[in-house]
Formats: sequence, C-alpha cells, structure tokens
Amino acid sequence: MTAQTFITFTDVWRALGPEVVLAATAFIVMIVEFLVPPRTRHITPWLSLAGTVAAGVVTALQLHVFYATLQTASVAVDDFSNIFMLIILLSCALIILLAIGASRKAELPFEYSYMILFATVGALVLTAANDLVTLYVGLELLSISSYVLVAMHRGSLRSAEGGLKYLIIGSIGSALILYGLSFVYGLAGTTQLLSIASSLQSAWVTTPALLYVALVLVAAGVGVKMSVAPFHQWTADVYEGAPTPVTAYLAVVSKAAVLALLIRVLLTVFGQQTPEWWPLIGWMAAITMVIGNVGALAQRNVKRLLAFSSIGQVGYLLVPFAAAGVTPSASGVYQGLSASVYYLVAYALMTIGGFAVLQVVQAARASEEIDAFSGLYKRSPWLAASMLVFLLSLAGMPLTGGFVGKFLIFLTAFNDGQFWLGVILFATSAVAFYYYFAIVRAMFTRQPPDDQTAVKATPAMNTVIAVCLAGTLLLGVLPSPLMSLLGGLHWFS
Amino acid sequence: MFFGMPLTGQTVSFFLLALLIIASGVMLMTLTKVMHMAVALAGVFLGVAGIFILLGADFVGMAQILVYAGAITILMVFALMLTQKGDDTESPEASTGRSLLTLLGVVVFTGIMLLVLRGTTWPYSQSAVDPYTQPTVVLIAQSLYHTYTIPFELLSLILTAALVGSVVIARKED
Amino acid sequence: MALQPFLALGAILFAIGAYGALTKRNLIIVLISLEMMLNAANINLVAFSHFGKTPHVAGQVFALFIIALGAAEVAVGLGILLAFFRMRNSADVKDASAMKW
Amino acid sequence: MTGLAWLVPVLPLAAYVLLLIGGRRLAEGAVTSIAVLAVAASFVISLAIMIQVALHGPQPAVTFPWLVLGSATISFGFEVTSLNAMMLVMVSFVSALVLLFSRGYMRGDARFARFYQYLSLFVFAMLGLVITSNLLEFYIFWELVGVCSYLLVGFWYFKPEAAAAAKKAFIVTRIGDVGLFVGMILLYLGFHTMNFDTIFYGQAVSSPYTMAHGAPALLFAAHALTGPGIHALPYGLAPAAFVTLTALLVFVGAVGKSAQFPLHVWLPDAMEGPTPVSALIHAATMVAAGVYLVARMFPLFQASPAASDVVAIVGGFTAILAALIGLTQHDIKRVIAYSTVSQLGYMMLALGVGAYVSGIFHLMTHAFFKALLFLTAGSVIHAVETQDLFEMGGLRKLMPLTNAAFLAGALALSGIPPFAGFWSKDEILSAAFSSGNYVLYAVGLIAAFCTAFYIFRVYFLTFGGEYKGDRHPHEGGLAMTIPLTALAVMATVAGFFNTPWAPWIANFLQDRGAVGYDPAVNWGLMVVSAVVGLAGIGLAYYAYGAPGRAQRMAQKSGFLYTLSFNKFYFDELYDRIVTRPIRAIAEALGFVDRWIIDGLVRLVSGGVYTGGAGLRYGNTGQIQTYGLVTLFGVAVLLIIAAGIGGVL
Repeated sequence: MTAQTFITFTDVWRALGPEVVLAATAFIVMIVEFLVPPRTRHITPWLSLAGTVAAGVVTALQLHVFYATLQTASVAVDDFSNIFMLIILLSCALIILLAIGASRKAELPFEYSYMILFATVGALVLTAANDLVTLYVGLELLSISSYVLVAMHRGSLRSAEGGLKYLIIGSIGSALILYGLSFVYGLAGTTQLLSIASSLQSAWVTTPALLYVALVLVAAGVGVKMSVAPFHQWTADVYEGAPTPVTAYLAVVSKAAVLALLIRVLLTVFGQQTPEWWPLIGWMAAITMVIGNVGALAQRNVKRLLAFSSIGQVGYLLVPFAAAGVTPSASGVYQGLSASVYYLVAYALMTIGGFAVLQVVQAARASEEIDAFSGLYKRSPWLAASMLVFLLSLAGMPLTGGFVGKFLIFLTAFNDGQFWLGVILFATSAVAFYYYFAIVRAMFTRQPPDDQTAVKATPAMNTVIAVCLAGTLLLGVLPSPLMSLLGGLHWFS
Repeated sequence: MFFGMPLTGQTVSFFLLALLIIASGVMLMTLTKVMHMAVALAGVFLGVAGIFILLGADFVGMAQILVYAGAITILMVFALMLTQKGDDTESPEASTGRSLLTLLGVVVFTGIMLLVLRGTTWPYSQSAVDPYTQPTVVLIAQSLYHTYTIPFELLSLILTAALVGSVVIARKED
Repeated sequence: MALQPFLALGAILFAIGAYGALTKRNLIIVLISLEMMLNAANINLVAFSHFGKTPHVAGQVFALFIIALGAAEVAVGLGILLAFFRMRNSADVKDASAMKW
Repeated sequence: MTGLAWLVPVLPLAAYVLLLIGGRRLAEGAVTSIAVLAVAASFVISLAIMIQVALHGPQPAVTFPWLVLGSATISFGFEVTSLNAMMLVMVSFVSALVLLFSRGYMRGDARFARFYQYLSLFVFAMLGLVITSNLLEFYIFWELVGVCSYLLVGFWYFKPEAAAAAKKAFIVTRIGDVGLFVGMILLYLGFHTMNFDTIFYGQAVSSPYTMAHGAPALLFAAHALTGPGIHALPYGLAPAAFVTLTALLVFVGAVGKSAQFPLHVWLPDAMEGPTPVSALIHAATMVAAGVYLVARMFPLFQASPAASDVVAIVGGFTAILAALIGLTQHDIKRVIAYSTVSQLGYMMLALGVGAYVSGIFHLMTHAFFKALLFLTAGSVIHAVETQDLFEMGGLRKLMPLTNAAFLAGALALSGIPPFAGFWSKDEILSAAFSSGNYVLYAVGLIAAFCTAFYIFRVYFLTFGGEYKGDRHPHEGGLAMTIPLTALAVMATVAGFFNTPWAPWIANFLQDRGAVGYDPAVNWGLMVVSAVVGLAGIGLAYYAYGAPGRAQRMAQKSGFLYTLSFNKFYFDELYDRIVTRPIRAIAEALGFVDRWIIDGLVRLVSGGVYTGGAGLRYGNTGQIQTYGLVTLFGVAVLLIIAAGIGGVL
C-alpha cells in the first residue's frame, strides 16, 4: 500500500469551512445551554443565529473560488454546493429568527438551537458530498436531527406522533436510498461519485437492469424524503404535528438539501444514460404538481394546506431538471439549474414568510384553521398584507418572486420541448389560486372574532416577515441581480 | 453440487445462516410473545453477523454482534416489556386485508429484485481467495482515518444529536 | 461461493423488514423491522466488498457506518416512542393517528 | 411629450399609493379629488401625446433591460404608437368620468376610500397594459388588471353572489391566460425576444414606426416565415404552423379577457359588482383589453389566415349568441352585459376579417356609449334601488337627463345615424360584406336587429309608461350628471371622427401606410344597417312601447270586431312567426348558457374539488398505509426499471 496522505486541517477547512463553523457553534451552543441557568437560556438561539450567519459568510467567500474536488475529504466544493449552501444557511437563519420570534418555550424548548444546527450541518454536507458514505451520513444527520426536532414539543401528543411518523417513513426512505446505493457501490467498486461515474460506463452496457433498479430505489427514497408523489402522504401529518418553525425547516431546508442530493447523484452517477429514464422524473414531477395542488383544495387547516402546497412546489422545482435531461446538454442543464435555484430562493422566502405569519396567528388565536385568519386585515393590516404577498407569490402572481421563478421554469420546460410539463405547471397554479383565495378571503372579507385587539408580532418575527416580504417582492420586480449571479456560476467544475 | 454451487463448507454454512435469518425473520413477523420475539430478533442479527464473517468481514461481524445482537436486542426487549400493559401477549395484528396487500407488494418487490439479480451477469472475478492483503481491522482503521475521516467525524455529530435528542424528547416535563 | 446468493438473501431480508414495518402494530417491532432493512443493505455492501470488481474494504466501512447510524436511529426512535407512550399509554401504530385528513 | 408617456400610468399609481396611505383619514370629497385629478392629468397628457403622434408620428420604444437569459435579454419599457396613443386617451377619459360618477354612486359607502384606491390601481394597470412595449410586461399588467377586477367585482364581498362572481371572473379569465402565456413563451422561443417590434420586425426598429407602419403584416409574414432573424422554431414547427399556433394561443387569452364564447360566462355574473365598476372595466377598459391584444398582435394574425378566420367566426358567433340571450333578460345590468359581450364579438369579427381600423374605431365608440349605458343604468338603479326591469317604468318624466343620456346611448348602440355606434358598426358590417364573408355579414345584421330590439325593450320598460315602484326617483347630484352629459355627447358625436368623408381615425392609425383591410364606402349597406336598427326599435316599441295595448285591444275587439280583426290577426301571426321563435331561441340559448356552459365550468371545478377531498380522506393518518402506498410506488417503479433494463 502506498503512503497514506492523511487529511490536514487546511484540507478540511478549505473543503468544509461552513460545516466546521456550524458544527463548532452547535457544540458551543450545546455546552452553553447546559451550563447557563434557565433564565438566561434565551441567548442560545442568538448564538446559533450568529453561527449560521458566520457560516453563511464563509460560504459566500468561497463562491466562485473553486477548490479542486478534494478526494481525501470526499466532498466537492463547487458553485453548485455553494449556492445551495447559501440558500440553506439563509433559510436556517430566518427560521432560527422565526423560532426566536415565536418565543413560546413550551412548544419549542431551547434545545432546538443546537439540534437545528446539527440538522443544518447534515444539509450542508448533502449538498457537497462527493462520496456515497459522506452523502448517506449527511442525509442521516439531517434526518435524525429532524426527527428529534419534529418531536420536540414536549407534552404534545401531536408532536410526538408527528415525530414517530416521520421517523418510520423517513427510515424507510433512508433504507431505500441505502439499498439502492449499495448496488451502485457494488457495480462501481468505489464510493467516490466521480470514479463511480467513470466505472459505471461499462456497467450500463452489461448490467443495465440492476442500475435502473438502483436508480429507482434511490429516486424513491429521495421521493419519500422530499415528498414527491406518490411518496408524499406523510407530509401533511408530520407538518401539522411539528412546531411551526420546524415545519418551515422541513419545508425549506430539508427539501433544498435533498434536492441538491438528487440533482448531484442523478447527474454524476446516472448521468450517462439520460434519455431512457429521464421521462420518469418528468412524470413524477407532473404527478406531484397535480396531487399537491389538488390535495390542498379540501384542507381547512392552514398548516396542512401549506404542506400540500409545498408538495406541489416540489413538483415545480423538479420540472426544469426533468425537462433539461431530455435533451442533455451542459448549457441546458445549467439553465435548468438556474431556474430551479431561482425558484428555490423564492420558495424559501415565501414559505418561511407564510409560516411566520401562520405562527403569529396561531399564537394569537390558538388555532391553525383557516377561520383563525378571519379579519386579520382589521386586526393587523401589516400581517395580512404580507401574507397576501406570500400567497400570491406561491400562486405565481406577477411582480412576485414566485412568478419570475415559475416563468423561468416554464421557459425551461418549453425550451426543452416538455411543453406538457409547463402546461401542467400553469394549470395547477391556477388551481392553487382557489385554495390560497380561501385564506385571502378569510383575512380580508370575514369579520374578525369578538376579540378585536390587534395581533402583535414580536420584533424578531416582524424582521423575518419583512425580510421575506422584501425578498419576495425584489425577486419579482428585479430578477436580474440573482439571475446574473446564477448565470455566472461554475456549477460543477 | 448444491443449487449449482460446489458443496463446500462455505456453501453449507451460507445456507444454514440464510435459513436462520429468514426463519427468524418470518418468526419475528408471526410470533406474539415477547421472549420468543427476542430470540427471533437475536437470530436475525446473529445470522447476519455470521454472513459478515463468512464474507471475510470479521470486524464488521463482531460489531454487528455487539451492537445489534447485543445492545439493540436488549434495548428492544426492555422497551417491549416497558410498554407492555399487564399481560405477556402482544397487541392484536393489523387487518388481514392490508397485510395481504402488503404481502403482495413485498412479493412483487422481492420477485423483481430476484429476477433482476438473476438476470445480471457479473463481470467480476469470482475468486475464492481471500481478497484482503491485511487483516480487515487494519484496513478499516486506515480508511477510517484516511478516506472516510469526514463521515467519521460527522458520525460523532449524529451520535451526539441522537443522544441529546432522545434525552430531550423522552425526559419528563421540567 | 458466488455473489448472487448473498444479494438474494439481502433482498429477502429487506422484503421481510419492509413487511414488518408496514404491518406490525407494535411500534417497537416496527423499529426492529426498519433495522432489518438496514441490515439487508449491509449484507449487500459487505458482499460487494468481498466479491466486488476490485475487492475493497470500503463496503465494510460503509456497513460499519450503517451499524452506528442504525443504533442512533433506534435511540431516537425509542426516545420518541417513550414520549408517545407516556402521553397515549399505547405503543400501537394504530393509535398514532390523531392527525389525519 | 411622448417622453413623459410613463407619467400616464404612474399618476393613477401615485393616487393609489396616496389613498393607500391616507385614504381612511380623508373625506370623501378629498378622496375623489385625488383620484379624479390624477386620472384627469393622465388624460391631458394622453391627449397631448396623441396630438404629438398625429403631428410627428409615433416614437420608438423606451426600454431598459430587466432579465438576461443567456444570449437573450428581456427588457421592459414603454412606447407610443398611434394605436396605444388612442387607447390612452380613451381609457383615461372614460376612467376620469367613471371616477367622478362614483362620487355620487358610492356616497356613504363604508369603504369609500378603498373603492377609489382599487379603481386607481385598476386604471394604473390598464394604462400600463396599453403603453407597454413588451409582451411579458403586457402579461404582468394583464394579470394585475385581472386582480383589480377581482377586487372590484367582489367589492361588496358580503353579498355571496358578488364573492362568487369575483372568483368566477378571475378563474375563467385565467383559463384564457394559459393560452396567452403559452403563446407568449412560444413566441419568445421562436424569436428570442418579447418586444413587440422585435417580434414583428426581427430587430428593434430605431426609426419611429408604428404597428401601422407600411403593411406590417406582410413584413411580419416575411420575417416570421423566412426572415434572417428567425431561430429554429420550437418543436420543429413549420413557420406557417408556428404563426397559426401562437396566434390562436394568444387569441385564447383574448377570448377569456374579452368574454368571447365559450369563456363569456363570467361577464354577466360580474354585474354583481358596483355599477361604476361595470361601466369602467366591463365596458370600456378590461374587456377591451382582449380586443386590444388582438389589435396589438395584428401582424401575427394577419400572417395567419386560419387564425384570422377563427377570430372572425368566434367573434361573429359571440355577437349573435349574446344578442339573442340579451333579448329575454330581466335584469337591466345583465342585458347591458350581454350587449357588451355581443359588441366585443363585433370587434373580434372586425379584426378577424382584417378590418383593423373598424375594430378599433368600434372599440372606441363602444367604450363611450357602453360606459354611458352602464352609468345611466347605475343612475337608474341608484334612484329606484332595483335592477329588475319590470319594477321600473315612467322614469322619463322623473329623470329627464338620465332619460336623454340613456336614449343617446341606446341609439348609438342600435346603430342609428348619426349616433356613434352607427358609423363604427356599419364599418364592421360593410367590411364583413365586402371581404366576402356574407354569412358573417348576415349574422352581424341579425345581431344588430336584436341589439336594437333588446336595448329599446330596456328603454321602454325603464323610462316609458308609469313608474311601478314606491320610491321617489330623482336625478343624482352633479358628480353623476356631469359624466353622463359628457359621455352622452361623446356617444352622439364620436362617430364623426371617422366618417366616410372624413376618416380621421383611419388616417391617424394608418398614417404610415395601410393596415389590414379598409372597406370601401358602401352607401347601400349603410342604409340597410340603419333600417335594420330602426326595425328593431320599431318592434320593441310595438311590443313594449305602450303597456296597456293588449287589454285595450281586447276591449275594442268586442264591438269593432271587423275593424280590429286584421290587426289582431297580424298580431297573432307576428307573435307566432317572429316573436315567439326568437324568444324561444333566446330562452333556449340562455338556458344553454346558464346551465350547460356554466355547468361545465362548475363540473370541472367540482371534479377537481372532489379530487381534493378524495386526497384528503386518503390521508388516513395511518403511517403504515402511507408506507404501503410508498411500497406500491416503489414496486411500480421497479417494474418500469426492470422493463427499461430489459429483464422483464
């Protein structure tokens, strides 16, 4: 055996700067949380927030700076992972602020402030992993921390039940992914994604069936994790049971990270054989869009409604990717990625904003039903107007980020000849208007309940809502800054 | 020859172990008494450990015995007894309709997997020689501290998260 | 010995685990079934590590990771289960259905 | 002046923002002043722009880049062509008057300021839609107009019908938007641009030009079919097929917005909104946006005869269908609403047969007289507080000014010379005739007859006879009478802007060359149109002009049998041969419209909703059931995988 090159701290830092910052913060926060007296524990989330922001800065610094994929570190530091990391860290910061603003200790004990960081480290690793083992470990770090986060509301049966359901279905998903990856490892003889890609070239000829089986198993497992139909059914139950900030976390960060995993694995490992299996992704995207949006129609609970809507949004996110694969060309794929990422940013902002408003309303009215929004406009015009913008953006109204994102996705789908996906996208977002209107109507046209006092949000909460609102509108009115950033990325090289 | 394979000690032990695993697994699905289930559980995990050792992965086999056949089985048995309400018997089973549907799904799944596995021609050397140049412990240690350092470190995060998390969730109201 | 029998065993064990996870009503048995699915994948990994194109220890290391992850999953699972049991006084999957529709 | 064109939409936007911030604290008069002054200023600027365009020709677009997509750039901006200069004037004029009218109509409403706020936003969106130079920007304003319409139709949301109508209007027009959006994307993929001029000419035109510039249709056809700027068309479509496809998709959008068959179902229901809203958005502006879209994309339609035929046929069919349905309605606003649908059909018919100028001319005159009719109807409703025609009557003496205004509008709508509608409608009919579309001409003529009949039926029922209610109707205040007077004047004289001997609008729209098809003057057809209109009025007078006639006749027939026999016989015959069949057809059509087409819409939405409920109850809360579904999903995927892999 040749001389072993052991990995140095410089390597680790260059490869995993953001993760290191975040993990260190997590441990510091954990120790602080253990040591300080209960009265001062409320500072711990702020520490987490600071750590997240620091990690974000580190990530932003390595944008465009391409370190050669580090074989020893089994991670790829490229702009693909960087941009996803930035989105994840931004969302994570907003969600921590949202949790701070919710300030209901009973629902979310302070332990969340480091659990959420553990989960986010996993999410970051997922976007960068260049090795099956790293990838799977990252996935499990995200998943296991998420199970804990969902069940964290102590004394709430719903929270525990949600945690159990998420654990069971999530573990099935993990097992499917693992089972599929084991075949990938077996056929390629290595766990490095890039080496796998090269050594699978011959396997596509000799053992195509097993490779397709492996692909399908991985896709199904990923489908479970990011609630792609028909693997989506758990979503509403788990989202309902989880504390609202955690729901926002699942809806945004988990999905973003798993989407990154899906894209990287599909492109590098299975990318050789695109046209044969790529329509499958298209079909899954289509079914997901339909089921998510139709399923939301009959919901009365806003959290469940947003859960179904987020299923539909996942379908939208998959569309450019599904379309780009049909005519594989680097520029087409990058265009699709740009569209997806643009929509992902818009999705993150509008979803977190929506959940923030929901959290405020829920706290004020002790209900998550649509009726809880009755007369919100009278009780708090600011909240109602913000919610209106978030909902319009989710539905794809012009002048919001959601519209531009959908427009880009639509364009990609058409450009790649998958007009049917575009049409389904448009039709389902027309359906989406229907159920978003239910909330809008409640807010603006129903009479508020007897309790006419203004609904107050904490400053932290207002900050979250303001940031999300500004971002959503900015993305809708001035798309060029983000688009030129995305256009200038060196995705994988 | 046995199922198209030379009847060696390895083959015999494989089939014995496979029989043990599958029989224990099926028993686990059908038994209702806690102690019987514990035995079946240990049977599955020990059988898998045996398979590992048969495949030359002695360290993994040992870890399997320690973690699964030892720790997890005991933990599960404790949990079973802890959540038991009075009598020793298990709670009623799922509706037969859904069980049958599940069975159907599982059979389709297994059938296709087996078909695909059988239809796959393996291009690899099916050497009977021990492929490892060094004891597996050494090899594992080397790659843990070399190729897989990052996931290894991440694992520590997972274990911490799991430890703290389960304590946070399971502890009584404070 | 050839590779296929091991993979076949893995597939069967995976299926048994899946069946258990989807039909057993006791949550603990469900957790155990999930572990069996992971074990099935481990059999695959170790078998590939032994018979692979270039026999390599990576599969075994992967399997070790899975064992550790499985333990972590069980710990969290039991923690949540305990919390659930304490509130619902039941470890039956059927009783975990307060949220639906 | 054209450099200041951006001010035209921005002024109402400023009014919106002002009202948004301070509306609740302001008095009603102040609110009205802000909104009316802003729109009036827009009108003045528009007028100046129009004069400048008339003197110096149109100006090139002012654009700035908005979104860079690879090699292509989508830029936003505005431009002034002769078409949209005219539209700006028309829209801002009618809007200012409607805003003023609302002062009286909405007096005392708890959300008075909110109403003006929405109206200002709407005016902004509509003016933006008119002035934009870019298809995507057009679409954004198009949606904004739809949202404002939702807000305004549903303004009295506490009325369940109003809320339902608002939702229906929004959803049905969105069905059309699917077509427009897809067509827009296809055009973008074909030409790698969204700018109107670049689409039509292959490159940004630097010299002043208009769409009415030197036979653009031919230019576009040459450009689209063979031009050097052409990229590989999406899906390998042949150029001709591509042009037809995109034209039809764009037309689907126009069908939704302009309430053409079969997406017209929302407009009659939308009458639940306040009447000034109907006057503004369901007569003069929003519904006209679809016609405007077709006019703006005229080169595209000219390049595809098949698409033009579809436009003409849909327009003609809508015209006759809505006119027939209008015959039997009881609600004064619904009659006018069906009349709007029918008149929009005329405009589509005109554009479809290539009569560009006639279509736009009718768009303009229609905006005046239809806004007038809606406002007078509003005045009437305000006075008698009912919308049922059979509970009105005798208002001629009680509300003389409204009576005169309504009469002017009705005569204009019926196409009686010299009122505005005569000139424009006649141009459309003669265009249909002389372009050889005799069937469409006949359809248009019958529809014209029905139009004259139903609007005078309304007139006689409302203003003739004796008042049946128990209130004391009287004229509204000055805020209501000024707009009525102004619009009545316009409805009377607007036709002289484009008479055969002085075709000012034609010259204005075509100052750089002929666009589309301009029919030659045909005095014979003019006489026929006028006679048909008069015949419709005569029939209406006969049927509804003197309410007691039937009884009186019965009395007389007792002792003057022979004298009255012929008349009586004629009456019967007439009733059997003409009135009853028409009435039956009209009622049948109304039934089909109300229950079948509407029912289809409801069926689809109900089906989708049932699907949602099904999905909801499919979520049983049992995690193992979810797992089972997952397992089956995996199994199906595995079968597919094994199939592709060649094992199965």
